[in-house]
Amino acid sequence: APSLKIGGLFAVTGPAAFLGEPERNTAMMVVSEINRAGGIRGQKLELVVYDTAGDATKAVQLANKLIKSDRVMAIIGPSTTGESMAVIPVAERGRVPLISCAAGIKITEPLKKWVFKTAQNDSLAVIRIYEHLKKQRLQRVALLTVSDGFGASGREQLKAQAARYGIRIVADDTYGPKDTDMTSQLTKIRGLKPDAIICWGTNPGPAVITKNARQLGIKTPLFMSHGVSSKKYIQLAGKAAEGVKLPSGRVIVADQLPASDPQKRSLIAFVKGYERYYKAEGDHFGGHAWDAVMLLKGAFERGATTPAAVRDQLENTRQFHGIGGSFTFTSRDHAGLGKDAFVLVEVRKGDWAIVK
Amino acid sequence: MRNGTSMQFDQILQYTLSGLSTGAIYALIGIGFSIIYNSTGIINFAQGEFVMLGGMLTLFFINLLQLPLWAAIPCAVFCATLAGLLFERLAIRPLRRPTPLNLVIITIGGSILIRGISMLLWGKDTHSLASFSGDDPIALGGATLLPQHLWILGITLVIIIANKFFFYHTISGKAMRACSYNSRAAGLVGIDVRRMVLFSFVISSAMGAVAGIIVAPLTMTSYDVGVMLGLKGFCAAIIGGMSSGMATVVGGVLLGVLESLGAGLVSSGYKDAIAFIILLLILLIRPQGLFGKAEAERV
Amino acid sequence: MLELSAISQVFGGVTALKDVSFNVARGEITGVIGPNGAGKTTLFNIISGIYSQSSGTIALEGKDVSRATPDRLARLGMVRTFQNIELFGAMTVRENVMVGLHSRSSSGLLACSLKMPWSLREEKRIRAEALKWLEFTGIADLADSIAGNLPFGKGRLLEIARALAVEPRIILMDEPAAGLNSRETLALAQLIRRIRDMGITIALVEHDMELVMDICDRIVVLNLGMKLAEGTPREIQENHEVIAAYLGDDD
Amino acid sequence: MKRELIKFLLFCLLVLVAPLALDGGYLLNVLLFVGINTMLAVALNLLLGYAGQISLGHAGFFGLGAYLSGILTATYGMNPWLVMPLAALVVGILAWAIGFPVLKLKGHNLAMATLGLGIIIYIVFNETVDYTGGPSGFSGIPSLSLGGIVFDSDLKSYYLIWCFALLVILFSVNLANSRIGRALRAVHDSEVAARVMGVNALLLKVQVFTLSAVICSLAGSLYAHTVTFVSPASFGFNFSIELLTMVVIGGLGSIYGSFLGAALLTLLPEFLRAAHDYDIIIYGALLMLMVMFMPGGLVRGVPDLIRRIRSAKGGTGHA
Amino acid sequence: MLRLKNINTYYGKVHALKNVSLHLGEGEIVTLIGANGAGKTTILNTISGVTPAASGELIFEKDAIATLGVDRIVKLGISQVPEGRQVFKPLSVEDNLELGAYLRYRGREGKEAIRQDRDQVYALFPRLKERRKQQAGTMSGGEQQMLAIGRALMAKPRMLLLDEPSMGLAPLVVQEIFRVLETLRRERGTTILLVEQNAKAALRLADRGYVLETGKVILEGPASELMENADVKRAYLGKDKKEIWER
Ligand SMILES: Nc1ncnc2c1ncn2[C@@H]1O[C@H](COP(=O)(O)OP(=O)(O)OP(=O)(O)O)[C@@H](O)[C@H]1O
Ligand SMILES: Nc1ncnc2c1ncn2[C@@H]1O[C@H](COP(=O)(O)OP(=O)(O)OP(=O)(O)O)[C@@H](O)[C@H]1O
Ligand SMILES: [Mg+2]
Ligand SMILES: [Mg+2]
Repeated sequence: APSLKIGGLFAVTGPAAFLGEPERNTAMMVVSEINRAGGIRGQKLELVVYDTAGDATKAVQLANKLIKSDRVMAIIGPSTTGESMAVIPVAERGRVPLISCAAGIKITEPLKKWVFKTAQNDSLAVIRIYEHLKKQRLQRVALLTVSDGFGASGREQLKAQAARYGIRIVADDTYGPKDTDMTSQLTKIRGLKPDAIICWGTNPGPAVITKNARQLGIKTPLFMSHGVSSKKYIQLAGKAAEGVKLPSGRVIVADQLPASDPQKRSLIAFVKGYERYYKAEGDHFGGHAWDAVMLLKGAFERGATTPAAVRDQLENTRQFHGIGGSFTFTSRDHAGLGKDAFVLVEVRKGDWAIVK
Repeated sequence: MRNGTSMQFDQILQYTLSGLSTGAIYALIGIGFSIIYNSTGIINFAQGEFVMLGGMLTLFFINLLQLPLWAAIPCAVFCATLAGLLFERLAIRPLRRPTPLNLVIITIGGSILIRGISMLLWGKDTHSLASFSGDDPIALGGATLLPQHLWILGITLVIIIANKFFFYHTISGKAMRACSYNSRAAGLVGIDVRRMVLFSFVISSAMGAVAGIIVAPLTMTSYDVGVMLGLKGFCAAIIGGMSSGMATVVGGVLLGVLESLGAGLVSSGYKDAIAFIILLLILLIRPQGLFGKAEAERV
Repeated sequence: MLELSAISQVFGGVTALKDVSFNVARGEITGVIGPNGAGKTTLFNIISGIYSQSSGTIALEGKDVSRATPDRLARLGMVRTFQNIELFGAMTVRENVMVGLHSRSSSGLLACSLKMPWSLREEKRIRAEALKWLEFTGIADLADSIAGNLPFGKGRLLEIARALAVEPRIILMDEPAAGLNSRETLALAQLIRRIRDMGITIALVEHDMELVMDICDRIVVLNLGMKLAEGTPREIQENHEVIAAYLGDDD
Repeated sequence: MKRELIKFLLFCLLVLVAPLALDGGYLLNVLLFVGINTMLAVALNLLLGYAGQISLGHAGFFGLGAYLSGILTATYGMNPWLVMPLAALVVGILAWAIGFPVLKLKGHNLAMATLGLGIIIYIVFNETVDYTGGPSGFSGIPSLSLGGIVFDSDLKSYYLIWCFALLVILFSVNLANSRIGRALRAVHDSEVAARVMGVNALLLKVQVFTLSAVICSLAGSLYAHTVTFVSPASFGFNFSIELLTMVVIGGLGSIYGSFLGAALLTLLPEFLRAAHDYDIIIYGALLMLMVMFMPGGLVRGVPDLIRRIRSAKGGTGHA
Repeated sequence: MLRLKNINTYYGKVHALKNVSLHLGEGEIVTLIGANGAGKTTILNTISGVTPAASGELIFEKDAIATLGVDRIVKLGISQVPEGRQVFKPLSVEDNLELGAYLRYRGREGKEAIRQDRDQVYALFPRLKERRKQQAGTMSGGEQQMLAIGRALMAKPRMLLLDEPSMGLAPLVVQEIFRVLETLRRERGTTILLVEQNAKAALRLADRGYVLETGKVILEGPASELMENADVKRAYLGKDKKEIWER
C-alpha cells in the first residue's frame, strides 16, 4: 500500500530553533513509532520535514513545495505565529489541512477552513496567571515582553484580558530577543512599585531578567510565560529562579500528576520516548508536534484518504487527550482546548512544583 | 520614605551603571574589530563568532573535560585564537583579489561557517556560565552592580591600555598600522605584511574570546550570541572612528548608556532606534568618529 | 579673468597661506612657483573649490566664486589637473575624457535609462568629441587602454585631455611636467602653448624652471604661504629674494 | 549597443521559457523569488557596483515598500496598482531626504549610517503594532489583479514579477551604459576628479540612492502582494547583508551578474536542503570558496572557468 | 653586487621587461634613463620584489633573490624610494621615519644610533623636523617626497633604489639631494640605482648608465660616454638648455 504522506515545516534553525528543533524531533519520533507499530491501517506514515529557519518567506516557499512537489495530505507547523500566518493563504489555496504548532490566537480566530492548531492559545496562559493574581489580590501589574512574535502576541492578550480580572497594567515595557541586559526596564518597573511583574518571552531573555531582578533586589512576585516552561530556564537563571511562577502544559510535571489525570498516559509516553530517542528532556513545544501527528493519525484511522477528508475528520476529533491538553475540534473551533490546558507551576528547590 | 527626586537620581544612576557595563562589553568587542581593521583594512564580520567561541569553548572545557574555570579559560582562549589563525591562513591569505568587499564576503562566509559548525558541535541551546566571583550584588549609591561587571570593566581597561601602548608606542604596533595604510610600502620598509595580518587576527580573536568569556556569566551564551554582540561591537568601533584605543571604548560605552537610558526614560521598544538616531547624528556631525582627527584628503 | 584677494588658509596650527592676492590675466599663462610646502597646491585646491579657504575672496570673470563647489566651477569654465594624477583608474582612456564632457551634456537619469533618441545622439557626440581631444594631446592610440595602467607621463596627457574636454576658459595645472623627461617636457610646453592659443587662460604650478621661464607670461612666487614676488620671468629670475629662497645661485 | 540588446532579448527568452521547462513545479515558486531578489540586487548594484557607495540598509526600503503596499491595500482598501507607485514615491522622497546628509559619509561610516537606518526602519515595523501587526506580522494582503486576471498562482505571479524584473534590468543596463553610469564610475574611482570635471557627485549619488530605493520599494510591493503576508523578520539586517552578498558574488558593476548572484543565493538553499543540518556550513563554505576562486564574481568567474576547462581539455586533446 | 640576467616581467598580458640584463658593482652609482613607460619603474619593482619577474635571474651577492618576498629582499639591505612617494598617510612624519628603520629596531640595534640617523634626516630636510607630528598624508607633494627619501635612508641600506627622487622638489632641494647621494656613496659605500627624468643631472652623478626603450636595454656604458652619445643627447638631454643643476 502506498504510504500516507504528511509534511512538517519547523524552524529547526534560526531564532525560533528552540521551538522547531523539539517539534521536528518529536514528529520524527512519533512517526517512526507509529510505523514500527505497523503503521495506520496497514499503511506507512511518511513525514517530509523542511527547515524554515523561522523565516516567513521561506516558510511560504516550503509550504508550496510540500503541496506541489511532495503532494502531502496535511502539513504540521510552522513553529511560529508569524510563519503560520504567512503559510495560511498557501494552505487555504492549496486545500491542504494545516496544523500549526504556534500559539497565536489569530491563527484560528477567525476560523479558517483548513487551519487547525495544537499549541494552547496564549490567552489560556494569560488567564491562568490572572486568575491566580485575582485570588492573591495582586492588582497592579508590570509587563515586560519580548519584541518578537511570541512576546507581541502575549502582550496583546495580557492587555486585552486585564480588565476582566480587575488588573491594572502600570508598566508595559519590552526588550529585544537578543538583549543581554534588562536592568533598565526593571529599574523603571521597580520605581513604579507594582504588585507583580509578568515577563513574556523565551530563553534566554527571561533568565537574564530573573537574574537582573535579583541583582536589583526586586522582591515583587515574578511571573513568566509558558515560553520557558522547561528545565533549561531553571538551569540558566540558577538560584535567582526560586519562587518564579508560570503557567505550563502538564509535561514538565507529568510525574507529579495524579493517576486519574486523563493526559497522564500520553504525557508519560511522550517524555519516556523523547528521553529514549534523544537523551533529552521533552518539552511542551515538542508536545505540539506530538499532538499534531496523533491528531492526524486519528483522522487517518477514521478513514481519511484525501486532504479534504483529513480536514473533515480532524473536525470530528473528540476528547483526544494529548500533551497540550484534551482536544475537541468542531466546525467552529479549530483550537480545541479549554483553559484547563495549563497548570500554574513554581520553581521550588530547583525544580517545578504545581501551585495548588 | 525617600522623595521623588532622589528616586529619580537612583534610577538614572542605575541606568548609567547598567549602560556602562553593557557598553564595556561592546567596546571590548569593538576593539577586536578595530585591531584587524587597523592592521589590514578588513572589517571582520566574523569577529562576533570569536566572542561566541570564547564562551562556548569555556563551557565545553568545563562540562566535558571537567576542568575548573581558571584552567578552562586559557584553554578556550587558546582554541579560539587557533581558530582565528586558521581563518586567516585558510580564508584570508589565499585570496587572489583581496578587495575590501571580497574580504567582507569572506568574513561573512566565515562567520556563517563557524556558527554552523558550533551549532552542530554544541547544539542550539543557551547555556549559562558561573560568575567568576559570585552573584551578590554590590550597592553603589542607590544602584547595584554585580562582581562580574567589575571584572568586565577591569579587564576592558587593561586591554585598552595595553592596546594603546602597543599600537602607538611600539615599533611593531606602528608597523601593523602601516600595513593597512599602504601594504606595498610596508613591504618596502621590510615589514612582513602577511605575518602582521596573521598576527592581527591572532590578537583580535584572542580578545574576542576573552570578551566572550567575561560576558557569558551575564548574558548567557549559545551558538548564535555572536551575531548581536558582533553588530554592537561593530557600531562601537565605528563611533570610535575605528581606533583601537579609548575612542572605541567611549563609543561602546556611549552606545550602552544610550540604550540603557533610552530604555529606562523614553521607550524600551525604541531604545535601539534612539541609540542609532543619536549615533547617526554624531556621525553626520563628526564623520571622522568622536575623537578621530579630520582625515584631510588631499590632492 | 581670475582675481584672488587676501586668501588665507589655516590647517590646525599650520598657516599654509596668508593674505595671498594676485590676478590671472585672460589669455595668459601664469606660473606659480615656490619652495616645497609654500602653499601652491593648497592655493589651487582653494581656487578649484576643493578646499574652502579660511578667509579671502575669489572672483572668476567678475563673478564671486569664493565658496563655489568644484562642479559648479567646472560649469563656469574652470578646470584643473592634479599633482599626483587623479585618473578614473578602472575606466578606459576614452571614457575618462567622456567624463570630462559630462558637464556639457544634459540627458537626465530617466532619458538615459529609457534610451531616448536625443540621449543616444548626445552619447554619439560625446564619443566623437572625446576622441578629438585624445588626438589633440596625442594619445588617441591609447583610447581603449585602462587608464590605471598608463605610465605616468601618458597619465598627465590624459589629465590634460580630460580637462580640455570640459571646454574650460581657464585651466589650473599642478606640476604638469613632473615625471617627464626633457624631451617630453618640451612637447608639453608646445601643448600648453597650443592650449593658450585656443584662447584658454592657464595657471600652472611647476618646479621645472626651464619650462616655467620658457612659457609663462607672468610668474607669482609663493614662500611660506605668502606672496614673495610677482612679475615677468625675467624680473623673477633676477629677484634676489627669489633666488635665495627658491632658485638657488646659478654660479 | 546592439550586443546589449541581443543579450537582453536572449535573457527575456530564457525567462519566458523557464516555466515550461519546470512544468509548474515548486521550483517555479522559487524562481519567482529569484525575480524579486534580482530586482533588489540590481538596485543595490547600481549603488555599490557603479557609484561605489555601500548600503547595509536596503532591506529597509524593501520592507517599506512591502508594508506600505500591504497596509494601504489591506487596511485602507486602496487599489494596489495605485499604492505601488505611491509607496515608491514615499520611499523615494525618504531616500532623497536622508541621502543628502548620509551620502556625504564614506567607507565604513557610510556602512554604519545605512546599517543604522535599516535597523531603525526595522524597529519601526516592530513597534508600530497598531499598523503593522508588530513582530507577528501583517496578513491578509490581497493578490494583484489586472483586468480580471488575479495573480494568485505561481505561474501568473512569475510572469508578473519577471515583467517588472526585466524592466528594471533593461532600465539599469541602459543607465549603466550612459553618461550617468559613466559619471557614477568616475565618482567611484576618484570623487575629487569627478567633481572637478563638473560632476555634482553628491547629487548624483543621492539620485542613484533614491533610484535604488525606489526599485527596492517596487520589489517590496510585489513581494507583499505575492506572499500576502509581511513580517519584520524578512527585512532585517541579515537580509541587507544577503543582498550585499548577492551583488558581490554576482559581480560588482554587472547587471546580469546581479541576476546570477540573486539566482544562486536564492536557489542554493533549495539544493542544500538535502544536506539537512550541514546546509548552513556548506553555504558558508561556498560563499568563501566562491570569492576565493571567482574574485570578480560569477559573471566574470564562470566564463573564466569554462575557458579554463576548455583549454585544459584542448590541451589534453593536443597531447 | 647585483646582477639581472634576461629578466622578463609582465603585467597581466603586458610584456613590460624584455630580456633585461644589467649589473651594479659595489659602491657604484648607476642610472636608468628612458622615456615614459620604458620600464624603469618596473625594473626597480622587479628588483625589490614588488612585481616579481616571470623569468630570468636576479642575483644579489651570489644569492638568487628572484623568488623572495618584498620584505625578505629589504632585509638583505636593499631599500627603495618608490614612485609616487607611498608614505604611510595617516601616520605622523616621525612614525614614518621610524618605520623606515623597522628592521634595525627588529635587529635590536641601539635606539641611540637610530635616533642619530633620524636627526641626520631632519638636518637634511628641516621641514620634516618642523612638521614631525603632522600626518604624512597632509604634507605637500614635495614634503612627502622628502619623507619618502628620508624613510629609505633610515634603513641604512647597502643598496638604494631611487625612482625619480627629484620629482616635485624645488630646484634647491634637488641639488641638495644629489649632493646627499654623492656623500652616501663616499661615506658609506652605498650602491645606488637611480631612475631620473633629469637625465643630464643623473648622468653627471652616475658612473654608468643604461638606456631603456619599450622594456629593452638599448644602450649602456659609462655615464660620460652616454652623455656624449648623439642619440641620447637628442632623445633625453634636450639641446642647449640652461642648466639649473649646475652650481
Ligand atoms: N599595473 C600595470 N598594469 C599594466 N601595465 C602596466 C602596469 N604598470 C605599468 N604598466 C606598463 O608597463 C610599461 C612600463 O611601465 P613603467 O612604469 O615601468 O615605466 P617607466 O619607465 O617607469 O615610466 P615613467 O617614466 O612614466 O615612470 C608601460 O608600458 C606601462 O603601461
Ligand atoms: N590638511 C593639512 N593639514 C595640515 N597641514 C597641511 C594640510 N594641507 C597642507 N598642509 C601644509 O600646508 C603647506 C602647503 O602645502 P601645499 O601642498 O600647498 O604646498 P606646495 O606649495 O604645493 O608644495 P609642493 O611644491 O611640495 O607640492 C605644507 O607645509 C603642508 O604641510
Ligand atoms: Mg604641490
Ligand atoms: Mg616610472
